Amino acid sequence: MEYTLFIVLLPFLSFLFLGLVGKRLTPRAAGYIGTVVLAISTCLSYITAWHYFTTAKVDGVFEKLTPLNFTWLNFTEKLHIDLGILLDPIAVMMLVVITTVSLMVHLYSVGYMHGERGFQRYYAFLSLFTFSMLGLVVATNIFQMYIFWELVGASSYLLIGFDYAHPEAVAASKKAFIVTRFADLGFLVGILILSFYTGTFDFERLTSGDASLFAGMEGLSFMGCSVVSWALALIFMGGAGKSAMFPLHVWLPDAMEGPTPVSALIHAATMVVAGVYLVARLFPVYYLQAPDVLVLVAIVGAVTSLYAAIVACVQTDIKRVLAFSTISQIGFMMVGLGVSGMEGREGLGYMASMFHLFTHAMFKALLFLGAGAIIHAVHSNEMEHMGGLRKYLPITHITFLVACLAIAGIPPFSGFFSKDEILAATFHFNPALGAVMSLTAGLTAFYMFRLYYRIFWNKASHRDHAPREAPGSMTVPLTFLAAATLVAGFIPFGKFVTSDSAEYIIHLDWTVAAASVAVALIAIGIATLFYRRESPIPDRLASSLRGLHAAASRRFYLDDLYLFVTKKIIFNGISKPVAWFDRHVVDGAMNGFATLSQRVSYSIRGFQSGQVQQYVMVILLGVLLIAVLALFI
Amino acid sequence: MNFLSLFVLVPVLMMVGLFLSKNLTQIRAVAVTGASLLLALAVGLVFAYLGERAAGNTSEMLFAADHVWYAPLNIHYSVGVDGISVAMLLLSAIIVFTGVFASWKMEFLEKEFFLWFCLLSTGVFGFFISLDLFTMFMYYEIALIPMYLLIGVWGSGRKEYSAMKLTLMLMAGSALLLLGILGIYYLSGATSMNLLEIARTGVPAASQNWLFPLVFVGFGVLGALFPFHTWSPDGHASAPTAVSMLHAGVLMKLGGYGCFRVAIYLMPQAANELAWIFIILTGVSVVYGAYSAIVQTDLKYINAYSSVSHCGLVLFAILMLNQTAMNGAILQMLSHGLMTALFFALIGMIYGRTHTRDIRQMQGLMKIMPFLGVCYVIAGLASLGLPGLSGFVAEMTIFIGAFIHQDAFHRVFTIIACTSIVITAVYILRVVGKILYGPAADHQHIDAGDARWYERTSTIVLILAIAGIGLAPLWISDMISDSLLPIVQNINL
Amino acid sequence: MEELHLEYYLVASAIMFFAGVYGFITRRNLLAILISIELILNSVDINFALFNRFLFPGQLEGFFFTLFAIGVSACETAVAIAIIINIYRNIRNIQVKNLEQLKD
Amino acid sequence: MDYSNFIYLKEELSLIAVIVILLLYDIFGSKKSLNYFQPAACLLFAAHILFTCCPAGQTLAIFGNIPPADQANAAASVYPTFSGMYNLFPLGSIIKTILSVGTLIVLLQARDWLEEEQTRVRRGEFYMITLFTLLGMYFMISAGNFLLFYIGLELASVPMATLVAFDKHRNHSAEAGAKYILTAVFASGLLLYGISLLYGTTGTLYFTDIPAAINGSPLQIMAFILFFAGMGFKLSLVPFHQWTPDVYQGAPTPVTAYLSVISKGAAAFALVTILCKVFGNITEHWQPILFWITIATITVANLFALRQQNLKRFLAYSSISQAGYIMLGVISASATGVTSLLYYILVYIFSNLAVFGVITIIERRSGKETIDDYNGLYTTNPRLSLVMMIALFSLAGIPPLAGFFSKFFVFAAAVEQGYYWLVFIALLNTVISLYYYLRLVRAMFINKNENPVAAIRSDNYTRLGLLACSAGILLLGILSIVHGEIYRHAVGW
Repeated sequence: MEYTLFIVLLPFLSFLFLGLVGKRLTPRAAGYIGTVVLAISTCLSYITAWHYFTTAKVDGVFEKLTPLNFTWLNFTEKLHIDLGILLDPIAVMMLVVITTVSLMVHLYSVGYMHGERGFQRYYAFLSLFTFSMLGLVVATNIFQMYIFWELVGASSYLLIGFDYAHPEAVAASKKAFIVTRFADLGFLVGILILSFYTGTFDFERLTSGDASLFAGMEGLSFMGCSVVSWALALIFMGGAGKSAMFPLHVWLPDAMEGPTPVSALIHAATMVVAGVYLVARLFPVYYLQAPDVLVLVAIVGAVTSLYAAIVACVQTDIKRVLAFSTISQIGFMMVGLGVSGMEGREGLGYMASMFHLFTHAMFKALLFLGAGAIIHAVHSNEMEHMGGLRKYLPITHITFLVACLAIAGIPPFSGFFSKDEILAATFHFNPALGAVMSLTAGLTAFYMFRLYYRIFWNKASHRDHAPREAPGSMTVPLTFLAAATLVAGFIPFGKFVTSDSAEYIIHLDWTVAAASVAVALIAIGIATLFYRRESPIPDRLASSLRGLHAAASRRFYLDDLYLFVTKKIIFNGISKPVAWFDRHVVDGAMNGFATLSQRVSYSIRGFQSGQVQQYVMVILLGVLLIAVLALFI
Repeated sequence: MNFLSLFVLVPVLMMVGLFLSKNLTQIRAVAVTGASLLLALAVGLVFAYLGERAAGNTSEMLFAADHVWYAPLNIHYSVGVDGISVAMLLLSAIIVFTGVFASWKMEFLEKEFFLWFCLLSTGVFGFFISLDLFTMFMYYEIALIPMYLLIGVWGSGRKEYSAMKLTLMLMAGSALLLLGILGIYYLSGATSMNLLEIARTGVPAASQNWLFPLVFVGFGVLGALFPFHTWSPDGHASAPTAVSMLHAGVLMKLGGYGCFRVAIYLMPQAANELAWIFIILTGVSVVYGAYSAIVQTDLKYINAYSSVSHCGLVLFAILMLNQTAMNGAILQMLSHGLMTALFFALIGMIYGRTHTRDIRQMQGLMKIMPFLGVCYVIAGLASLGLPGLSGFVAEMTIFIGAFIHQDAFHRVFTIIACTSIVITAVYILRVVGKILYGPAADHQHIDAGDARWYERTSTIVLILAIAGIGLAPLWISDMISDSLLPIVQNINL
Repeated sequence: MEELHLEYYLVASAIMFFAGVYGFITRRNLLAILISIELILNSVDINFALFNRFLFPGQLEGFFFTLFAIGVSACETAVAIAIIINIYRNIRNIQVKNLEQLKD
Repeated sequence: MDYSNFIYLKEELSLIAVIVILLLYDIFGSKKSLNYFQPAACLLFAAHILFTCCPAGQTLAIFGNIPPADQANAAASVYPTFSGMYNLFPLGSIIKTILSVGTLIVLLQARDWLEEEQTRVRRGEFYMITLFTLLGMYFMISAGNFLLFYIGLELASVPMATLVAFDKHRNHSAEAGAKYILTAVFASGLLLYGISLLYGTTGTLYFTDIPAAINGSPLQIMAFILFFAGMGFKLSLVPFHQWTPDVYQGAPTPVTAYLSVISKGAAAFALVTILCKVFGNITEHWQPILFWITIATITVANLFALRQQNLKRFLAYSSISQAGYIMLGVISASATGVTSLLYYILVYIFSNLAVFGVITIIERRSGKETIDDYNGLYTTNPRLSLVMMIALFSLAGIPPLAGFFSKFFVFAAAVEQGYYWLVFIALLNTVISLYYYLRLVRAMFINKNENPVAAIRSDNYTRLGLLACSAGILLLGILSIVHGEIYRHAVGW
């Protein structure tokens, strides 16, 4: 299956081509080149998926295939970075997801970005991102993953800051990069620890369940936790950063300053699930070596999920709502992984999490692209500038509704199936946690429909001209993704992707399913009541819960805290004193030597008095001094 | 004649040529020819070296030649290269080449500028091919002194002050070094000043304890070792473009190379015993430089402090005393040399157009000079360690190598050094955001054009080198790594 | 009659030496200073003659040295006086305090 | 008495012949023929140098009457003649040649000054007095007895006073002359007192006989100290140095040049001869004294030099500190030490004379002699500035100029003897000295001046002198043969 190389390589070539000669091409040509190349890549990954899932099963278990692997850099005798391609169920699934969403976004962008300055550059960056993301998922070892992890971060930085004349976009891209970079520091240190003791970066060896690899770490602990837990927790920190887990999520809402298709690609479907993918990739290690870290993963996931859902309820920028919704949904996936076991039915959470990742990618991309179509039509992100759009944007409206229903967890839309499995696994793990997640699911339904109603129903705001439906290049992806959202739930996902690579038959847990559907319906009902028409209830509610509302609007002051830490503590509290210290103390000392010599030089000028008698006197005293020293000491 | 000596001879011939040339065209012709020749030589050397190694030549130094020079003191003119010197020669040749193009448009005294420039190159190349302590030291000083005039005459800002400070601090360092070298030679009882010979005889352990700090600090001053780095911000800020490039790109590497070739190689016991002191200093350097860079407003100061941080990492890695970390150190020298040269080249070009280096007065340059803007972003990304560019390779090798030590002390400092990757991102992105992005405000800037062909040549060559190392690091990393073996063995004896 | 020991002479020559030094340092007139210097030189001459006479009576080295030293000191004085005359011509004064223009 | 002994006085006799010829020429030459006096004098003196240093003459002088059995020994050691009064040794011939070459350069540089109205009539005197002092130095160097030594010393210093006061109508010249003669006589008084004590305790004045009688008694140490004070005066070591700046400033510049290099070089060599040959038994007594004197000399001189404005005064302090470095060679008192000492003197002569040559010509043509007057000199007089710069760099010890090598060798010699602290302090002082040398470089190359010294066309004599100096500075280091040749003769000495 060596041809999988081209899945990864083609976008890179497209990046190089567009990056180097893009300026000479017309925007249209550049867009087509990017899209066509990606289409080839997508086809290849579909072929790969078909090929893999039909042939790679040995004894009921999907094998890990490594069609390509070569040494890229040697560190020590044991440690070396390889670059290669590892195919296993999750990797193949990710290939499909990424290429699909990316292709949709490429296609969509032809219409959405039409006439933008730097169109060619935009496509170059998209290709770069796709390349990095694909490289990340097929990584054969943790360091290759880290390499592409960083590349993904950089291309995300470039894409968020695509409109570089726009200060908010620049600030957002910077924030995104630095926050994730900070998380990556944890990832890096985690890799350092893990690789030092296990002597390998290789995923296959790490996840083979071979306990002897970890023998070196046994008994070592630091601050009360075992070293392996530290390593895995730090690696998870990297994942949490990319996946916008609380409290490292602050960059994602701001990242909405980027072009909307970019948000769909990066901040909904692909990059943000990299953290989930990372945990899933190392799942056997987590499960076998540090179950305590898995609990941490679950808790972080739950907290994030709830927090983001609450904040999403009060946002007024539609992309922000979607951003928080993304954070919340990724929280679900993390919880799924955190509560999962390894073997057989225990592995429900893992399977569900991956399933949710898959379905979420489709419907969240759909939501973002839909939001893009809306913004394209009304030239604003704010809900108050919308309302009553259903008449003007029929296709967008229908597809958006499909996505909303999916994310709210209404059967038979795909979100229902995946989310329900996560809830089931969570209840199985810990009912309290399950309750929290159910509540979150309810909130999800509420804020999504709040969004839906305020965009498409409610009172129309004043407009100069009637909004128009988006062109075909934009509606085709919408339709395609809506269709995918409709059918994805019926894919027998457990056949393909499970924690132990063996087949898993999905059984719906009807109690959980019924409860969650009920909760979702109630939430939708409330949203309908509040927002279908203009209603005083939300405002009244907001004023009665003023504190909570204000806090939620300010995202519980987390951003302010970050701002305080960076501006006040790091910038003013550390950097400025350090710079001052350098100029005045360290450099001052160096200058001090010079000044001192000058001073001494001036202070002894009197000795050279010009009097010959004094000179003789000095000679004589010199002789006496030497004599005293030589004879008596 | 040994062909390594050509590395010294070519710059000398260039000087003669420059001396004879009559107008700007001839000066440029001589400079470009010479620099290209050097680059070709360096590339040829890489292939020749790899070929020899592939053919199974395992001697420590290849292409070695030895002539007695001052017999009474056993001073030889002896040259030879291993993988490390080959790498450094390649770096120097690239930077000299690009430096010539970066100084295409001098405003006055072109001939003298290139004369000094060539003298500096002579010193640099000579240093890297030398195996004899004396010639090594001689070339070291030859490389230092032209800086004074290059900065003093062609610089900007507080150039006299900076040039003087730089020269005096570096000379103070080299004073320590001289004592160290003499001490090493006489105390080792070796019969020549040849490095390999002295390494074989060994320096008595008791003497190592005071010689090691002398040599390490001596070279460390040039390697921007905290707290002896303060010449660097002022010096770089005042220096003309090509000089900043050459200085930060190659000259500062002399420090690192020397630390490792003389201090560590010849005095392994002391290195083992005293490394902790310098690990603290360099560890501080790494973070301290990065934090200082955050609040600077002058582009060159930012880059200078960033160099303090990155060069700190070089010395830090050297002190880890294992093969991986040292390999990382050499890679970091290469990588830092290339990208900091790129930075200084770009800063010079931007300054030439905007006439300011204050980041508060620039905005939206990406629109006005897209080529330079893109290159600046690439340099920035390389500097913050983006995979695919050279910085990543070097830093990762260093961190992996540093992590080999198991005790808490090394671990803590390794992690402290790791944090620099975040701080680096902060200051790089700050600058990029401030000067390149945003709307173009200043009308004077808007009229400035993009890069000219010679500027493009210079930046593209550097970017190619950075990406070359970043994308395919294996050959160079292995080349260096093999050559480190004897040194590491010497340490672990 | 008690014999005069070497020490007596040596003390006398030392006193002479220091008298010369004292004179050199305290006199204000260049000529007086020159005379003081002659005292110093002469004390040395005495020393040579003494050592030769008392300690190494068989030799002539010390005496010869004395003779040569006297000759040389005459030359020195001659040159010094020539210079002093020159100074006098220039500034009509030979006070040593006028020789303080070159300093610092 | 065997008159054939006189053949050993070949150098002295040839010099006397030159003096006599010049004397006769000056007295009896017609007015017209006297126009050629200077070229003739220079040529004659050059012939003298050739004669003394040509191999044939050398061989004749050394081997003329030595029995074949002793010849092998004699090539490298001392051969006493005139019953030990006069020592014949190759090293002496070398230093004499070195001093003569220096004197020739001084004569070349003095020519312009001597053509002046007031000095023109007395130029014959200048030549003869100068050559007489040189003759004195010859005797001082070759002396094997304190009497001859003393006479040589006085012959070298008393006429010097008349040279210092040569500008009869300049107050400063007279003042300097008076100061010089007064302190010189006082110092020779001390020296004589020392010699007398030495005679009193040993009973002999022959260098060969004294060591047997040296036992380190307090009186002998006192004798040594007094003697050393006298020599310290000639060498202008701290604290016997205070006459130096005043005299250097007041004296005519060529005389200052002569005083600062030739007279100092002869004294240094004579000192080391006596220290090794006469006081060789009590090394442990005089080495600590020299140690502290050296430190004091270098440091104090540097501190004073830092803020000098007058160039000649500045050079006076610089030459005091250079004397300190010469002392490093003296204190080592080994073969390498003496070699480095001689080599140092040689290089110092070339470097310092180059500086003085430039100063002389500029002072003569523009009357300017402070550092600030040199601002912007490069714009008008590039060649003079370049010569000045390489000379200053050579003095500061910057490679690849000869000064670097000579400094390195004296340091090496001192380190060989274990004087680490001494070398350390000396090295730190090189940094300070670099600062003040760079001040002058800065003035010439960097500082701007509205009204720089006008372009100067120097006469051919000066040019020749400067050319010789530059060639010496540039080549002496690289051509190791000079050093090797000195060493060969110094080994057995």
